[in-house]
Amino acid sequence: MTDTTERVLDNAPASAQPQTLTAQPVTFAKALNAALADAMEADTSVVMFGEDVGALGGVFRITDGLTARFGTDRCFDTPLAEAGIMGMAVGMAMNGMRPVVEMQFDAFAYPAFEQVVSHVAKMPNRTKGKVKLPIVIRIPYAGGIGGVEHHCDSSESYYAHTPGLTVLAPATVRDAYTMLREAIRYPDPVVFLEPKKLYWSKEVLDLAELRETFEASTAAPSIGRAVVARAGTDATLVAYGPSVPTAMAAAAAAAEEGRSLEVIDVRSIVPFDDDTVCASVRKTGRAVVIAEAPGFASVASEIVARIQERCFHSLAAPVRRVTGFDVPYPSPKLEHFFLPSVDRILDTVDELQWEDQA
Amino acid sequence: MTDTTERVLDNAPASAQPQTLTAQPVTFAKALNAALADAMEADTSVVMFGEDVGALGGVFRITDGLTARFGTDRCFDTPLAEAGIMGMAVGMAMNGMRPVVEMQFDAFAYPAFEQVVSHVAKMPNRTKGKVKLPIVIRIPYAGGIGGVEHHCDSSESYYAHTPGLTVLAPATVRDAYTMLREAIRYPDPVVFLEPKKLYWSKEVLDLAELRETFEASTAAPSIGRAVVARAGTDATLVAYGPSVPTAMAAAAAAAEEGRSLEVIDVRSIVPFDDDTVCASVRKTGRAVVIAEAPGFASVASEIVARIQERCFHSLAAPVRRVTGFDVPYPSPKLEHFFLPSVDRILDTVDELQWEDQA
Amino acid sequence: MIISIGNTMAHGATSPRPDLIEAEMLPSAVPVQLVDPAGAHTPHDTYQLPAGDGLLDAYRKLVIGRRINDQANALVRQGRMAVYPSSHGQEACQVAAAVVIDRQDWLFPTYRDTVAVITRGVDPLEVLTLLRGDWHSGYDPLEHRVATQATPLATQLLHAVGVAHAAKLKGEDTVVLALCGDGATSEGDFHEALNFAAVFHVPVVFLIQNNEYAISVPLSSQTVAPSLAHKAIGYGMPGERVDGNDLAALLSVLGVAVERAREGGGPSLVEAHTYRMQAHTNADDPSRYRSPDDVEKWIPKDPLSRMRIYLREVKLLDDDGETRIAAEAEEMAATLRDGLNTDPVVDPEDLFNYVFTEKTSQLREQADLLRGELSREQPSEDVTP
Amino acid sequence: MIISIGNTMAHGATSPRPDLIEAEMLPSAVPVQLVDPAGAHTPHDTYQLPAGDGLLDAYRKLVIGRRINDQANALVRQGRMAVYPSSHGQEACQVAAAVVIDRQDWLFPTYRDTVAVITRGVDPLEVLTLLRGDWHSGYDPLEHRVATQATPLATQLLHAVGVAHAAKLKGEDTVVLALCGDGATSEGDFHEALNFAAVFHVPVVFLIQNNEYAISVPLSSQTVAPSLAHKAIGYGMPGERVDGNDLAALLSVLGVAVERAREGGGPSLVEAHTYRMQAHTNADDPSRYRSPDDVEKWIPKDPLSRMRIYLREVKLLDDDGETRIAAEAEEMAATLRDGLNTDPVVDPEDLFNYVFTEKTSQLREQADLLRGELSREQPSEDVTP
Ligand SMILES: Cc1ncc(C[n+]2csc(CCOP(=O)(O)OP(=O)(O)O)c2C)c(N)n1
Ligand SMILES: Cc1ncc(C[n+]2csc(CCOP(=O)(O)OP(=O)(O)O)c2C)c(N)n1
Ligand SMILES: [Mg+2]
Ligand SMILES: [Mg+2]
Repeated sequence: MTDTTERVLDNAPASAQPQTLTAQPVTFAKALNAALADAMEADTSVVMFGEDVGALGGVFRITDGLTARFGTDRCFDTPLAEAGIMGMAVGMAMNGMRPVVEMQFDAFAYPAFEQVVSHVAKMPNRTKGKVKLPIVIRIPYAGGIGGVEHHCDSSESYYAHTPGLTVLAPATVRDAYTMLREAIRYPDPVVFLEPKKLYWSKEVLDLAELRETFEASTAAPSIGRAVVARAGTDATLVAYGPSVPTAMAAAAAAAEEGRSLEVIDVRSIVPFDDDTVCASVRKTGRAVVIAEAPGFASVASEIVARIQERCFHSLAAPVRRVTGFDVPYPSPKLEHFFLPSVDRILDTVDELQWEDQA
Repeated sequence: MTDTTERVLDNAPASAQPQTLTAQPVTFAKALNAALADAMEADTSVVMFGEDVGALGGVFRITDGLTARFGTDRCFDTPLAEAGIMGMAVGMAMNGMRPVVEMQFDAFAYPAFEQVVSHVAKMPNRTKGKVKLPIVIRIPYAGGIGGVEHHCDSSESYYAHTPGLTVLAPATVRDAYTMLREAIRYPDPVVFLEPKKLYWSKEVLDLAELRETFEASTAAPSIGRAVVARAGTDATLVAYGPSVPTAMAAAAAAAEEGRSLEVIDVRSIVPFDDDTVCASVRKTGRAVVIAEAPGFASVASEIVARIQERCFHSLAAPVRRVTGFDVPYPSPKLEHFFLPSVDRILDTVDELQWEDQA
Repeated sequence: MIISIGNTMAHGATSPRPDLIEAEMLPSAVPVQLVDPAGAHTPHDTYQLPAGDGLLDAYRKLVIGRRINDQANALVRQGRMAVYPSSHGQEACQVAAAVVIDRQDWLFPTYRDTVAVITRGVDPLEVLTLLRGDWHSGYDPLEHRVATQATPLATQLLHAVGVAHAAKLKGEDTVVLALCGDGATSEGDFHEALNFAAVFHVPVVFLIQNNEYAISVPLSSQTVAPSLAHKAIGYGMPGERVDGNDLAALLSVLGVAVERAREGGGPSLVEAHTYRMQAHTNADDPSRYRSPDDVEKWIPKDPLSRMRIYLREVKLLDDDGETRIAAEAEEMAATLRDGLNTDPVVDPEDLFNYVFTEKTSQLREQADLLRGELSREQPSEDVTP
Repeated sequence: MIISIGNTMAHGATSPRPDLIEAEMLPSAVPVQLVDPAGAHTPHDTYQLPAGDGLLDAYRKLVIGRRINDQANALVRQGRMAVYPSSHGQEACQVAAAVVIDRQDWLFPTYRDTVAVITRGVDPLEVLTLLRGDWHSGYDPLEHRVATQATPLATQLLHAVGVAHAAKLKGEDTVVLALCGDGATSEGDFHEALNFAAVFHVPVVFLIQNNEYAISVPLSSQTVAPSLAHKAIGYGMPGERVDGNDLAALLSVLGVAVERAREGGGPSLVEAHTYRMQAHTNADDPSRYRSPDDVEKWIPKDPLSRMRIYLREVKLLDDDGETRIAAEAEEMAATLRDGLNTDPVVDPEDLFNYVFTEKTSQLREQADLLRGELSREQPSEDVTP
């Protein structure tokens, strides 16, 4: 396989980027869009395809303008078939391209499950690394948007459980940009989970500067690295993707009540950053893991299991979870009962045995 | 929906069963075959279909003789398409049948994933119980048989994570019979995992007696109920399916070294029997969870998480896992390095901090 | 297309008259039409005009169907529904699908087939439960023999085959009419459903509403086949194409297909050529992918106007009749408005009530947790940031 | 089947000459044959016999292919391989698939296409790595432009389309030949692959080896289409059927299809009618589902014997030539025996080395665990009960 990094540095005329030059409010969606455009500009082997990603720019407009700018060879609509999209991506990657595919919603990636599990995840291993699959599978992810059935699933656990897949879930606008670019430059297949409800969240950012910083380095600083999103001392909230802002809000509310919560933004579900999570829990002695997916046999289960395996003697209370219930994702009028909420997190924190044991 | 139980009792002429009448060595495979035959005899709405289940009797011969005995309307081959099989099962269940389908191997159930997750699991909930789906999805499951790629996956975590699916994994010949019959009589969809490497294991049993006992009662005593497969006092081994015999062997070996291990056979992954597992761990204070699937975000993670949530103050050491590594299932020559082994279990038990802490 | 097709198809190398088999299964050269856009009857060799009273009744339903679409669109704009995929312009397909089948038959609709489901006789408010957002489906599929409206594309076609196969095994006199869009034909499940239907020789009529778009993707990016109906021969079933804005032709072609299925002639595939006149849903912005001109071309082909002209021409419809039908349509609109302007009462406990027949201990605990929260306080409206 | 097909297909209602388009895409009435089972040349309107030297060379490969099958079967019986899906009787398809493509082209084989992969020039022992059981694939797909042998049915057809589409975007002169079985045509991925190939107009030739069985399931339970090649028109590509035991016809029909693809004429579908003479794999018991009589009927149609007779008839082959070819086949058999009678050296650390380009900390820990175990003791042979 060609050296991507080199290619990236060779072909990136920064001036060609029709993009903001100073810090300004940028949405999560715009950051992803810019990341795609910059990646396609930097490396001609990057191609983007899926359902409605061309003229429409995707149902969430993440691919807006890419076809106009890069042509239909570089960003194009496919027939309506997810296994088809995924299988074609495998073949294109085998023949030197770096496909970025969009699954329209979580639940509509399921028809591609066999391709993802039996091929995308296994091909590099099967060929002892002779065939690499630098594919990025973008999935608008999770709920909280009032979507009808099948439009709000959280599917990270299926992918995280599958060896061979790198699974990322950004929670900030900055990470949306940087992590998507890392994912595209990465040599292995990445499932890139984009929290739908954060698409319209904003941060003040200079996208051009972000691009330059990213392109000046060859590292993948986010893959395998969690971050401390808020420092605290009394307990640790571990969250990722759509649950990070909820955790941050809970920490802010707890602070008003005099309790100092540390928030870890996992970002990279696979590989998982045990060090950052354990350092925090060893310090605080208490942890709550937060995720939107049903809790049973989930990524949240894994995080709980890992913490207790590794930080057992630091724990003052069992590690607790606030997750979606073990029920199908509810209809719009019911989803707020289902989603991890600030109150539910605070209740759970309250239960972490703060009093001396009898 | 009609009352199954009633139907079962109405139509079951016990004498019509061409089957063993006294206790004799019975294989796991034969017990499953007998369960299917008895269920089809007892309830004419039970139909069995899949790939090669007709004349061939299934690649593992679990459906041997069913077409000859019940005709091609009751047990039949389909075209080679797993989503097709699963989707057709949904429709047949909607129209009053109780389909039992065979997925030829774990990995070949993946093409049906969308049907399973988006329909089988959700239809009863979506219709507020107006449409029940009494479907049994039989999956020859897990490894240890020297199978080539794609023939040895352990897929229970995908299903267990999906709300709406009941997930069973028998480990004994007796349970193979009884649990399959329970599954077929159950009103909800069941993923029934048959450990491939146990197909040829034997127990001395009277199948006719088993049938009579089952048909005399309307209960589902295994669904949601774990069993203590071996009593012990020092630590608890929690296992299911193919890992149960390994756990039993480990407990036997430990006994020789003077350590008394209790073995819990989970049997029913969903619903999960917290009571039995927690009672054991509260008694022993130590636990190791054993499963063949890669450990990350798995059923094993869930069991660890649940135990530490519920038995935290009884635990003398962190709950540990012995699972498959987080790698694709290996080729035949390498699988014994991957599979949970007696030695690896005993090593892990040894690490459960038996000495006083410094 | 020859109407009666034998049960067993000759196979592979040994098929004696492949040309005959091909002639039986390939669709007609142009879509079947019986009433042209100007409202004139265009006679056809194979297909006859349906009887006048049936046609008039179907026209009545067409007018009501249009009103349902318009009213539902308005209710979405007013925020009374989460989403509405309109079938404006496709009402002839919707009505025909609902009326060509009998009470003992089944209908398998998609998210776009609200009008078909209501025309079939399901309570409109129960139908709109899904799109209003209070539950994933509001009616009893078994009572009405109407499946839940399917969102995952083409998946319902397999359910339709299953229902039909069960009916066949049980000796029921049941035909299943299964709907999908042009885009959905690209999915693997479409292929598997048609093949299963053909191999098991079950009474299913597959009706593709080819409205030329799958959200933004035009038919030309979906397939380069001569027509979607040309897929039928690859499964060994007859394929036919019909003007999807011609109610009379739809009733006739679908009627023949349903009749064939009922008589044991097996499945068939019908492609209806129509057009999605409005946005994919209210969330869509069609200006990004098609010009108003494209849409305008289809206005003269509207299914209502041509049928109205024809019926007036042949004196089946007069001013009185029109007034009566219009009133009925208004009544339906009022029902929708009244029903949807009332806030639905939802019970949070329902989250746990139907996942399994009996709650697991896990779900009991989770229900307790939620009940505890709710008893401590009214849930805040804005629980997520 | 007319050989040159334009890039753009007329669509739907407006297609001007559907009859012509249909004629272009429907397969010939009977499978193309150029040499009959008795070894006589049977002239054909459209397809010509390949040149003599090419035919002789292909025959040589046919004989070697048969020897590979026989030797591999023996090695399985001796326990030197985990499993072997024999292509005995299908060697003409195997050889034709490998020789009609050029070095810059790609082959996408299934588990049954070991002979095709070896014929393509991949090291036989590397090929058998998979079936011996020491790793999931033994050769470098990129070096040989031969994909890994696919087990999940029909999935590889989409990979083939992807490779072809990338080639097209990159302006490469590459044709992709993708293999699958008759059973695999029922899978959704088959449908999606053919449709993608047609819509993107990529240079893929799909070759179905219709050997009449999918394990135990006969073709008649798989499809009731007039032929599998009749599926092509539903995607808008030409379909053709060929005698799959006639090496000459295969070379000619596939040659035309590959040429069309190479010249920008897009994908096509070829169905080769052949027969699985042996069990599905060594693990199978065909007596449960077919009688020896059925198999016997195919013995006279053997691909080797007819080609041998023909080549001797036209004096391209004599005793000398036969001896030389037999010796070559024996040499191949010896290579297989020698290679497989040596136990492979496997490295347990390889479990962790290729999951990702760089080991995660999780995998490092797990590798450490295993390394620790192995350093403490030789792993017991019997680790599971
Ligand atoms: C499996 C799956 N993939 C994607 C979607 C998202 N989606 C909803 S409707 C639609 C377009 C469907 O087009 P078509 O089948 O032509 O039906 P139409 O909307 O035109 O009625 C898409 C892509 C889905 N619902 N299911
Ligand atoms: C998705 C999937 N389902 C099931 C299987 C199990 N299986 C292996 S080979 C086979 C039969 C395939 O038949 P066919 O496509 O005709 O190929 P042949 O074996 O005859 O060469 C089956 C069912 C599989 N490999 N993949
Ligand atoms: Mg459409
Ligand atoms: Mg076959």
